[in-house]
Amino acid sequence: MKLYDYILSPSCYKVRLLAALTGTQLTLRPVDFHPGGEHLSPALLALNPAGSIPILEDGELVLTESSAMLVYIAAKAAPEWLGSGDPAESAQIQQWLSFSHRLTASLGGARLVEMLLRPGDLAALQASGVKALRELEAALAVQRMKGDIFLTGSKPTVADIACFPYVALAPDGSIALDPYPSIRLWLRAVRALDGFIEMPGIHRLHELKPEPAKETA
Amino acid sequence: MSDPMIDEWYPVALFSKLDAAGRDTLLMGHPIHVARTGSERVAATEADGRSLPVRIRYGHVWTSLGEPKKELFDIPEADEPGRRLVDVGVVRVRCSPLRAVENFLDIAHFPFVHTDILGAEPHTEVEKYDVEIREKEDEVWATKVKFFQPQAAKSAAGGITTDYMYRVPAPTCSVLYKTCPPRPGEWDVITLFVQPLTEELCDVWPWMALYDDEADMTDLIHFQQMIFLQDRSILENQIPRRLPLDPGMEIPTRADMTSVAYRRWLKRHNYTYGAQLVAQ
Amino acid sequence: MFPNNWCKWTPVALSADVPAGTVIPAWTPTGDVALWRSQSGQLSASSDRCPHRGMRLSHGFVRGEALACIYHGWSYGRDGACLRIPAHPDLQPPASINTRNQITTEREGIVWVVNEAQDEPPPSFDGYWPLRSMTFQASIAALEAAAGAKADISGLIRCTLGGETAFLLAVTKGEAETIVHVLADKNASLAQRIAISQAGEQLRRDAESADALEGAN
Amino acid sequence: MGEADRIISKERIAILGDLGASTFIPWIERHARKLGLKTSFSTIEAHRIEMEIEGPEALIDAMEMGCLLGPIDVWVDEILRSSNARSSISGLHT
Repeated sequence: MKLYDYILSPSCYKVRLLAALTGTQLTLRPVDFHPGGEHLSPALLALNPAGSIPILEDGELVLTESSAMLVYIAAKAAPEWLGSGDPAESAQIQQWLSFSHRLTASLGGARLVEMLLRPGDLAALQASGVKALRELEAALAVQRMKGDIFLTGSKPTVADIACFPYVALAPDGSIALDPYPSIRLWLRAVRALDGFIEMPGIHRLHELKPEPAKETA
Repeated sequence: MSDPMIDEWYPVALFSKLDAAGRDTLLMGHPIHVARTGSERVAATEADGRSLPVRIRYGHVWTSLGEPKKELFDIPEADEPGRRLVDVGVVRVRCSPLRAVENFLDIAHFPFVHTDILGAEPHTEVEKYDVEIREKEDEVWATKVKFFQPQAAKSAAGGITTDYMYRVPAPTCSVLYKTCPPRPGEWDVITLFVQPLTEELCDVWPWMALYDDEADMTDLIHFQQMIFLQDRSILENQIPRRLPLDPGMEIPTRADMTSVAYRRWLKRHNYTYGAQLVAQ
Repeated sequence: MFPNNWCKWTPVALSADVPAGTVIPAWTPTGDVALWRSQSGQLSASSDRCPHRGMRLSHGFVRGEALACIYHGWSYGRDGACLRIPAHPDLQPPASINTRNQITTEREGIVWVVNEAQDEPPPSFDGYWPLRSMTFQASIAALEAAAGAKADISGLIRCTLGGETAFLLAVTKGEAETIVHVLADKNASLAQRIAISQAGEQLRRDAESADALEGAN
Repeated sequence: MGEADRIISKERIAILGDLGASTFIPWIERHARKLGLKTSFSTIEAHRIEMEIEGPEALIDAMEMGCLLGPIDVWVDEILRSSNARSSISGLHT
């Protein structure tokens, strides 16, 4: 599978992250999104007329929406990431995948304005971002009351991966995560998963490694 | 007393990305407009129409609100044949422009912020190195800096001890020279050009002049963007936002020698835009 | 509301939001703190600023019984004393390099912090179930108006949320910001707790729009 | 060098520069306290301060770093240490 990728794109990172968590091999094709604007080049527009990245190619198949890529990778390599198949759970996963697009538009929009100087109404993007975070926090608080840590249960699914990056990077758009205790624990649970990989802006959980022993002279 | 930083040159645009429509931006709190007026010509103007001096160097457009007493600093390596010049692009950071430079001069954070790339535990020790203020050039230099790195550059395959030299030729610019894995004996040049928007907000324009014939240009850009973006959350969460010129609330150690020299140089020149003068 | 004339302690978080091996940001009237719980379960409230170069310690990590700064890895023990400076691995740092910790204690699932020793412990809310902490962009007056109740002598606002009895521990962070720890009755069922949590969202909307209306007048 | 960080040493330190501000001595004492170092002053003049410092070398280095910058109303030209003839980052005479 070939991923048209940008190191600073949370949407591209979703795909890299799930691939890492499921042991899926990806061939990365870096796209000069910033400053080059290569995603709007004729070659990439031919692949994806929307002019967005990521783009995932697998043989004849071309996918241009990150949620679809997550579903594809999970279905191929690790179906447990699609949940148990219970109808309510499947629907909830779909709901969070849709919700993740609101995170992209709001938190991701604020991040593009604040960090990469793209045009946009920062205050409006931040306000809709806070609204989405509050919704997520409320849902995760209920999950914790039920004894679960992930969005749809005790195990992570593509829903968690779809929502994780833009939430973790909300501070890039000057939206503080301080007021959200349940979001914080959920982010940590995702970061602690076996095989987790980072992207710039998300630091290593150094606590998972023991303190290095003092070298004796 | 007016801040002598007003007479310095600052990067305000990437030349290759600047068109006739140009861009509106801020320089030390003043709105300015920068636009291309010809194939090799650029105009920079203040809001009242006053035109500002312009230089086009190192991939960027430079201007000044004051009257620069010195020409824009020289990077001789930029003209060496065989180097690949890399425009990394701009990243905005909510911090003092001086803090952005200070962080660039720091190696002790590599294992914790650039984990498994520029550093890794247990290789955290900062060995003694030399720092001086070169009087003739009026620049800060740190030399004989060594640090163990798991993946020092895009072209580095495994862990090596990397040699560094740091240079501060202007209050918001730094030039880093580091071991060049494909060409032993040569130095890769990585710069950090910082545009002070306000005292607590800056646009950072990294730029590179590398000996690397192999790597894809986009890979080189992504590598440097990755490194800088790992620093951004640090820079936005240091207290206070401005760079303290009095370390009374801090504890610099020998590993912070370049930081101390940089701050001393700022203090000596009264370069205080973005600085906090009294420790609080 | 807290702190007040008779209680200098501030309720800063719920115990459940700071599990072992984690650090979170918290607010007290005498400054921001990095609230952290060691691997063995001990809580500490360090000043949220590394004495070395000013990085917020709440961005750091907990290893064993120490809190480390994410910037340069300087680590601090439960008494605030510096334990390790990784750039100088052989140096035994002096205890005088210190994060100036506040005093912290837990009672019935609520974490309290105070900056100097008190004769009185913080109040006990035995018989209550701490549900979640929320940040309101609203004044305490707007909160009381939305809740339809004022704080009683113990500092607790008793009100009805989602048809259930709820208790609010309110902390005034600023003129227009209030931190609210929502408690339920200890015997509340899961469904009742979820109802209160969800209704907390409406309470926040009411309080925030009340403040917005006042601002418009 | 790792060894030196563990050894307690006693050094004479001379600070040279424009040191007249009354803020400096209390500043030095405060900074030394923060580093857990013992200091005793033998000379306090407008352009020269001399003191004896006792502690691990890495902390005396840290003391040197702090004092080189110092409070804003003081300018330190250089710091001489008995262990090495002159500080490695001094030498700014303008």
